[in-house]
Amino acid sequence: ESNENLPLLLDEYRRYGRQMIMPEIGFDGQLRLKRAKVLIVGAGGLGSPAAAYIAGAGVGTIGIIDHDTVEHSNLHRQIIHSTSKVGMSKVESAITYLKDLNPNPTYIPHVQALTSANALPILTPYDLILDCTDHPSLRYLISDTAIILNKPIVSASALRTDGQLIVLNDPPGSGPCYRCIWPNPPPASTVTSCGEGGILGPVVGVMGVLQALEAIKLLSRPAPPEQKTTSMTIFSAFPQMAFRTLKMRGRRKACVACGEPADAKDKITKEAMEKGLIDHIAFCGTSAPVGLL
Amino acid sequence: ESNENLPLLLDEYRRYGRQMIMPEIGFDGQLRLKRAKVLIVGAGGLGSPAAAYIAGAGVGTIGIIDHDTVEHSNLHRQIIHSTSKVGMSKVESAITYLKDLNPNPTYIPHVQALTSANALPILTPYDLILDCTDHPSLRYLISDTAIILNKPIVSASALRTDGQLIVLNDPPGSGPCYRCIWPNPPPASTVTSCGEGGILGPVVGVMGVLQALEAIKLLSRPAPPEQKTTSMTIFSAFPQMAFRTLKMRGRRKACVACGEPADAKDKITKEAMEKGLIDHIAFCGTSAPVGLL
Amino acid sequence: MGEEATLPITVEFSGGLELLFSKQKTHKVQIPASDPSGKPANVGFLVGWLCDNLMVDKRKDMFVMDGTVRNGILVLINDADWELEGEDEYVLEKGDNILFVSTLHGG
Amino acid sequence: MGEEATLPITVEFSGGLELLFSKQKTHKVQIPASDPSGKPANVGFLVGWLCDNLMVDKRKDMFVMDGTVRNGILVLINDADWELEGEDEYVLEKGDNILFVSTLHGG
Ligand SMILES: [Zn+2]
Ligand SMILES: [Zn+2]
Repeated sequence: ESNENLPLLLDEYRRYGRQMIMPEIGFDGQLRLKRAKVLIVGAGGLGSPAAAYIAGAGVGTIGIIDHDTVEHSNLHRQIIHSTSKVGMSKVESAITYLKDLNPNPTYIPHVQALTSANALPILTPYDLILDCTDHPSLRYLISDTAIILNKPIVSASALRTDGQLIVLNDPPGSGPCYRCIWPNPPPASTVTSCGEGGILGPVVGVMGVLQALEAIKLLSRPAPPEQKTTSMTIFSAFPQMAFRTLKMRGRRKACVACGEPADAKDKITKEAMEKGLIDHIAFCGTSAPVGLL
Repeated sequence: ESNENLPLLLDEYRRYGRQMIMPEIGFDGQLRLKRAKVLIVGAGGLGSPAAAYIAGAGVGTIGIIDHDTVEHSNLHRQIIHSTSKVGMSKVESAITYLKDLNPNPTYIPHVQALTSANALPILTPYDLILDCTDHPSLRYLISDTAIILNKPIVSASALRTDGQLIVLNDPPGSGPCYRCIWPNPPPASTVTSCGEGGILGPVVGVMGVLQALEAIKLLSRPAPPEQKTTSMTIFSAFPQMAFRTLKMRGRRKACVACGEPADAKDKITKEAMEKGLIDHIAFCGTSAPVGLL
Repeated sequence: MGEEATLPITVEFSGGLELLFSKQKTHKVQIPASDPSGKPANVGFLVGWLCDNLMVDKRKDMFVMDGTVRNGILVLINDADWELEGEDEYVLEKGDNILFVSTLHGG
Repeated sequence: MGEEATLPITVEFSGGLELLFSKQKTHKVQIPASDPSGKPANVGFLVGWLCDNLMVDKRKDMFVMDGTVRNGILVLINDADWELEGEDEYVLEKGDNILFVSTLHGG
């Protein structure tokens, strides 16, 4: 019990020493990481490396939500799972790995799909949401819920040889949301999953590691920057590896989620979400099974 | 034994399907990966993610060399090790993890330090060397040995919030070597290790994943590009995450390793290496212990 | 026909859109400096011009719908969201870089 | 003294070198257009000028040694290795970007 009075355990000083000696983190930043609660939505190609580095860095509470089980076809890129875990729920497999990497954080398993019906209660306890999902409907659902709950999102995606990353609603109340950037979903016929289109492991891996980096930066900083412009990082592995930083728009005044739509009835509110009036799957126009990959 | 006649096992089709359906890899690229032999020098912050994605992708033979053992202070960034492996050799810990991720590759442990005396025989069997080390003397040693043996190198490094990546001697015989880019080592007093300077986990992590990407691209391609310029990728995590691609020089005609020095006696030859005449530690002017981090 | 003034610009495709354009990510093109009505070429005009002159794949609805770039494609003018630059009304200048990014959803 | 012509350029530091220069990675500076002997300012002159005018940390040997940039620092002229551009003899032009990268060795 005496440990309760120490801000950091001796084991934590040993583990985090290499990052605590950096002025960008420091002792105060490490304490902020310890007090932080992160939800990782999707324990797949993005969520695997993101969870590993977030747990390694000592974020105090880490929730993971995924309804899927580990398959052989995951293992070229979902590197926190393993052959001996095939058939196990990805959440359980992930937490088994993470506890051995770092036993100090509190790990919260959510072995279920994220839906319009459960998103509000599931996201509520967390400070930051990592969108590591595989479908537009989930990306809109996470964004709408995070806007209602006033939480930032680190969102990434990958397909074949390309990746994209953007930090949304940061700081909460000022940065754009997913709908500000993409007010309307793409036609369902143009949406390709990693299962259909293919994916190179290190491509999705690099995007997941960069999500962890943005999460650690956001959670350890003393305060949000005063003037923050939103940028999107895009990555392409071929022909030459190339990253590019794009300057994105700010909030859309008439955004149905974070703004004031012309018709107030269009506003996505907590009440509308709770009453089940917001159907993200229908909005994205797909009847295909929606999964977290 | 019937499997011996099949180019790929059924398990391999399942595992690598998501990358084999991509034209950049394809069936032939997967076979080239399976036939390839990679040596990862250093099972630390760079080597951990590099090894995970290289093993996941199905590279057929993977050697790992490191003389170090797992410590708690490694685990925020060396994500293939774990708390239960503290005290174990990093090579053994890494191979235990990799075998569970993908049992198909042949893993070759080298539990020892890479030195001027053993580098030639150790590197000889491999097609590609990943430099995941932590000291200039090892970087020159790896480069000199790879030039003598005609092998390409994927070299990365990281410190604090920054990272660097370069592919050397690619294709063998034409791209620059480490000495072409850096003919002389930095003053020993200016060399900072991750232990002294600190390191953020995802910073070294992203560089290691990019090493795996460059390795997979190099090993799976049908032939080297006809005209290849050498570029160096530099990464900075703060204040805004930023990657930059720098156009580097080609081979230096008078390079003592890959070129023709003015005085032929200066040339680093296989014979000179074998006779122990090339002292990389003295060249780098340090008396500090040289380790693979 | 007399000489037509042209404008040299760079057009780039990312996120898989290059598959519709000869699998080539970067195109240096010379576009007409004015549209058929004589107005200076803007991004809206460029989008139509690309469909007619650069697109190899015939599935135009993978790129345009209802007269503009389809949902799920971001347009960047010199690496800035086109909404910061006037969207399709932005008048092109010599040397501009126009990047079309197909949004990815995989993970 | 009459007016001195100056040249606006961008100087950047990476890999930890920024610690010697007010911890600031990017500096927009106006340097004299000619060196004291009247020759147009080149990169060699710039290195000395940075030591005298921009360096805060007094450990000059972390940046220069024997009259030039020390071993282990790469110099990039508009993102190309200075050895491709004439090294310290490269004559600076308005708007040039000069990047100094300290080589990292950690892993
Ligand atoms: Zn919005
Ligand atoms: Zn050389």
